[in-house]
Amino acid sequence: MASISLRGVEKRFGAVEVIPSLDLDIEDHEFVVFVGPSGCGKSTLLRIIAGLEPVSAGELRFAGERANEKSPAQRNVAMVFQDYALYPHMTVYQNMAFGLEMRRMTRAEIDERVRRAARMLEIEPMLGRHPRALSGGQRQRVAMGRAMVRDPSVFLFDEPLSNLDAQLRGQVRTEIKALSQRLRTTMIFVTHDQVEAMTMADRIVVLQRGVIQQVGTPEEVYEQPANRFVAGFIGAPAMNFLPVTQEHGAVRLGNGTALRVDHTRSGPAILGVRPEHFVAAPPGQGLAAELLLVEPLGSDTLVHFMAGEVRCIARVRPETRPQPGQVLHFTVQPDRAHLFDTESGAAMR
Amino acid sequence: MSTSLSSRQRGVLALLSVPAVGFTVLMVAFPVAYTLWLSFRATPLGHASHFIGTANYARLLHSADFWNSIRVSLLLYVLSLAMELVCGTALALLLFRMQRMPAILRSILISPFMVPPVVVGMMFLIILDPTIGVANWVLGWFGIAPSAWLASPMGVIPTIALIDTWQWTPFVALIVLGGLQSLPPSVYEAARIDGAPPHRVFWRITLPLLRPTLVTALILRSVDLLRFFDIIYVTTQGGPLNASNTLNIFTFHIGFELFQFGYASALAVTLTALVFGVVLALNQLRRAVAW
Amino acid sequence: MERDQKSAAARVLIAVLAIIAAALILTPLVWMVLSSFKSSDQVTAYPPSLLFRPTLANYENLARTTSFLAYARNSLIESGGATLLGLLLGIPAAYAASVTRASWPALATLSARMAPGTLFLVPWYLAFRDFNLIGSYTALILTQGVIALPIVIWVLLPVFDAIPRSVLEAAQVDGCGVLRSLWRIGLPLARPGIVIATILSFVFSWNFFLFALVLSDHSTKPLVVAAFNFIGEGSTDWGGLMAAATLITLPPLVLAIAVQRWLVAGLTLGAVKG
Amino acid sequence: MPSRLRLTLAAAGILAMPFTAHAAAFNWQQYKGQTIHVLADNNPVGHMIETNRAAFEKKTGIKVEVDMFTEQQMRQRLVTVEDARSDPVDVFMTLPSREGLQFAKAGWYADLTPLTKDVAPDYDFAGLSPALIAAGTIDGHLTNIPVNIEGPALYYRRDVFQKCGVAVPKTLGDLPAVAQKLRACEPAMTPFVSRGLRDALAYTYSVFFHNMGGQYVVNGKSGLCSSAGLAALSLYGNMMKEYGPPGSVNYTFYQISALYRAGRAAMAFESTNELSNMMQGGARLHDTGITLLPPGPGGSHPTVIDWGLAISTYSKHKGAAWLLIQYLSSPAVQAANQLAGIAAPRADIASQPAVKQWLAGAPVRQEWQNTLAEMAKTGTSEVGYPIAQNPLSRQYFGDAVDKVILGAATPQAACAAADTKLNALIAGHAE
Repeated sequence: MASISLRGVEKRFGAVEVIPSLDLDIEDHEFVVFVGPSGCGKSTLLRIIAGLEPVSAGELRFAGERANEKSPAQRNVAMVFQDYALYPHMTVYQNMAFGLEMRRMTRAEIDERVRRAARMLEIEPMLGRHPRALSGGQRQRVAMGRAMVRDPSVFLFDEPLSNLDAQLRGQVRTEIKALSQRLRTTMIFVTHDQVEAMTMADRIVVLQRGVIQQVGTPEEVYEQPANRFVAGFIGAPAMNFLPVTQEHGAVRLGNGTALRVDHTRSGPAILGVRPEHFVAAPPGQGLAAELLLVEPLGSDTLVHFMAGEVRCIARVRPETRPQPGQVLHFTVQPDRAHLFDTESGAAMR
Repeated sequence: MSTSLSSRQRGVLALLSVPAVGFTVLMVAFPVAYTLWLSFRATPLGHASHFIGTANYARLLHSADFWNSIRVSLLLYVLSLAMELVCGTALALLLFRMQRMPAILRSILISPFMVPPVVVGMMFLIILDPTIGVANWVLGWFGIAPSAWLASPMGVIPTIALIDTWQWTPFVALIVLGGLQSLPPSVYEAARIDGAPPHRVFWRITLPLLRPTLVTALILRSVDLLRFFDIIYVTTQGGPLNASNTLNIFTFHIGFELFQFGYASALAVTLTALVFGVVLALNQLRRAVAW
Repeated sequence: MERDQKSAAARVLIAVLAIIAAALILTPLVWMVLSSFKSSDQVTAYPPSLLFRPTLANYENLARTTSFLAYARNSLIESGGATLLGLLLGIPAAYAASVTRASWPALATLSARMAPGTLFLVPWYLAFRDFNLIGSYTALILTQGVIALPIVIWVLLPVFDAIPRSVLEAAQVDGCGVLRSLWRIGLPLARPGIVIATILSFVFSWNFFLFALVLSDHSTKPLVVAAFNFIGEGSTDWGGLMAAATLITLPPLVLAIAVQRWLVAGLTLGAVKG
Repeated sequence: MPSRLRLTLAAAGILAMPFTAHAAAFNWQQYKGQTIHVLADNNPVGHMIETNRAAFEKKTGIKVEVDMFTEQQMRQRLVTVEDARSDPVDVFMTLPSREGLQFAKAGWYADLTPLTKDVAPDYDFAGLSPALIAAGTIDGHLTNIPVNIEGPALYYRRDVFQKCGVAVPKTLGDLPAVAQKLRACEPAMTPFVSRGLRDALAYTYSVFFHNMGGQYVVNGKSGLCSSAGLAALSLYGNMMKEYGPPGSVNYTFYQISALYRAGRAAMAFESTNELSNMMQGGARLHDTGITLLPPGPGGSHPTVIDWGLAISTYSKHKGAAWLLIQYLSSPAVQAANQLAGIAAPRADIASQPAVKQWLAGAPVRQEWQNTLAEMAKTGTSEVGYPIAQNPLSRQYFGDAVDKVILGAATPQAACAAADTKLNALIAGHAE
């Protein structure tokens, strides 16, 4: 129902520039996740889209129409806040009905919508309660319900899962994803958790210091990170970064070890290897790694070792039952290795 | 947070303050300007006043009575304020803890400030009379020697501070109670689960969270205490020997007993400036403790 | 087990503290009320007469010689009007000051309480005379409103501050403008604070006599000014004064009792913070 | 005001009827329909106005509204209104001994001289105390009409004096010795009490000062520290310090009357106005004697002052206002006042039958009346310095007295400090 486009959007708080200048297009029905470390401007960006935060410069368009001056209500957005921001003095029903009331909807229609949403979210029995009588998860649902009943053109989520325990978080994540597929509304979701981003997003927008680092599908940002920041931020455990010198078809580590990788040029670079892209090699070949720490995860095992000055993590098959102190040898999958410019951090292709 | 408002919202919010500020300015500007004007003039009673420059201010700066009144005002201010804040917070906690106390009892516990201050003064004049007062009579049961209370130059300020504390502790308590009731109970619960003993919860959690409310109490009491008047006016009129002659009492004497309106205006302006300065400083505190 | 003992001990301690506090607070009040049932010579008798034959003479005298009800009505109109005025102007101002974090409006309204009350007497008298308002309820409500307004604002500031911003933003997203958020969200959430502000500003203007002293006339004189009728050379009527004081104290007390139920704790914000 | 007193007053109102009946020639109704506002001090005189209001309204068709306040409040309201040259006050009570010169200089008093020519035949203007009329005439203008006389008198306990075998002191110098004996014989009792509150004590201190032979202004200089002045200061200070109640430095009529009424003081030097207050409850009615303060080296100069009724310069109802003043100061009303303990500033009142009967009701009343008569004859209304800044002069020497009472300074030092300020004040250097 609404595509959103940002052109040259800037945001300053006094002298502090939070968002320098930003362009972004979000398609109708798209589920977009803004991700980045805290303080990267992702929440500010969301609040700009919501209309809670005026822009310092630039233009904001909803469905092609300039929206800078529009209030949140006029933009027809709904938002789920990090702390849910339920109205404490209203019952669940009243909380959900409030926004509709503001739109002068008839009682009957309000009732119908509230009940429908409550049914969908399985919070019907709680309609008469006040927020203080609800558990965290229930409050979260009410917050979603409050957003849903409005039938908004854009759904905004500001880290809505951060107050939930891990198990519940996974469950709600799935629910939101399912909801988005059912409602087919544009959704923007802000999180600092890259797992949430990866699992839910149609497209991920990675932000750092107010600047978009990369926009792409989860696969794209994972497999083809645009720069060292994205590469390091997406994926857990994080990508390993090793300073190397490029030679033809190989890179040489500081200690002289040479590793074969594709796409090399010449000169210094940063080699980026995800833990799962280390490949066990026969003794004497590749990188000799004396294990410092072994973390069995069940499905696979993480091993920590030093490669020169850099601490690395590799993912190995659990059957190998590595032990600390043991020396393993690794090479990297040549086609999965990433090379980044030492200065700019940009991916070298 | 303030920068997050749109210009339209800012406009509406600014409009919300306009009636209050406008009303105050309308009411206060003329009297203050008038007093300021008068403070530079000599005002022979019943005759036209004339400009005398800063002579009234020079006079107060050279007046021992003025400096004495500043000292007395500040002493009384600090003493009363400290007692009222401590007792008021304690009373508020008590009321807060005893939620099920009947409304009537709660109301009576906060009622001293509902008694007109002049009556309070008259009442304590008799209760604290060294010879026929109940206070010494009761203290006598416990073998405590009679005290001169309001009649001792040394004791008068503490005594007045005590009376004022009796009257205004409930006021502070009520404000603090309001603050306590808007604190999230989950914080206490969290702290209790963390195993903090009650007094630690108070010092580490409750009190810091109460700071904005305490600053409100502080400011509201400060403006009144620095202008201390009623009880002294009724009981000692500034005596004995000027020992309770606060700046406001002194100003009143000059103005409405001696009818020296020019000089009294200079004193009133000075007192206003003093209160204003203290309030500005306390307001910085308000900003500093906002959470 | 140990925990139970501990909390029992704490409860006893609190009860003891409560009793001491109550005794300290109540003693002078009891003295006042008892004195109102004594004759003047009994009030100042020594040793104090604890056992005495109570007399209603002071109250009868009050009813007979003073237009007590008329003064009470004046006080109600003036303090009630001033409180309403204070709430009407003060609530929006406090809300705005809290949301914008700009404190100068709050400071500005406090200015009337920074100056000694006597500073206002002559200028106000001159001004109200020019508007032909001396002795009018209007003049008294306006001047007492100056007293009530800053109390409302300053009591409500921290209360509004305690409302999470996100709740107000949620209302904004739901389609509320500033005014409607104030009305639908701010007001209900600040209710305990508003109750307290109401009590405080009512009591303040109820007991403030200085402005009424020169601005009221015969027909608009409030109770507290009338109370001075009991004090004077050769005529200090201690019993009458205490009876008047008791009666003057009653209306604010009744108000406080009446609004207590709106003061219930933990009403609201706990649910949304943290 | 005790209800008994009010009843007496009402009865007196009826008594007063015959006096006014044959005054038909004078047109009391000439200002019918007007309303006048009276600003009154809350003391027996003020109450007297209130009591007589209804009868006056009926007689004249003038509506009277009385606003009564404590003295300081009254002055606060008055000065606000007068300073604004405003007219909500037509008639106000005034203390000529304190503020007469000051208010006259400010031009707040309307001149009553022409009005006194137009009176009812039975008014007897000449019967009003000539001394008070003279004192109230400033620069040829009659500023007020006296409606009472009063002064500090020595209330003492006959029974205690008898028990302790002491007599009323013959001279001021005997006072400490008498107090000493009373202390020895009745240790639980305060031997002597008088005013100690700085701004109130001029009234009582002036009698000590004058009786010692002091004069406030001698040849344009302050006489506070003359040898007579120092003697007065020492005596007053020491009496209060040694024989007064603890805390006497704050004492004014509130505490003094309460203390005496409660039977806790053997002697109280306080206003004659306090009679009904001191007698309230009846405990003191039959064991109290009243007399003047004993004479000193300078003779006997009791303080005698009056409350007067004045018309505001800015009043728009001067005619009606004068009718009220005339009525309240008429022989008939003043005779009635006397029965309520308000001493009339008319010498011949005491000879009226109703007054005689009242005086015979209790010995203390007759003594009170005698004391007042003596005051009227020999008294002076010089309470503090006879200058426009009289109120400030009272503060200055009040300070000195308090220092002595508290032992904070020797009489010499306390006096010297006050004298410097007083001389400056007399010279007009201070505003």
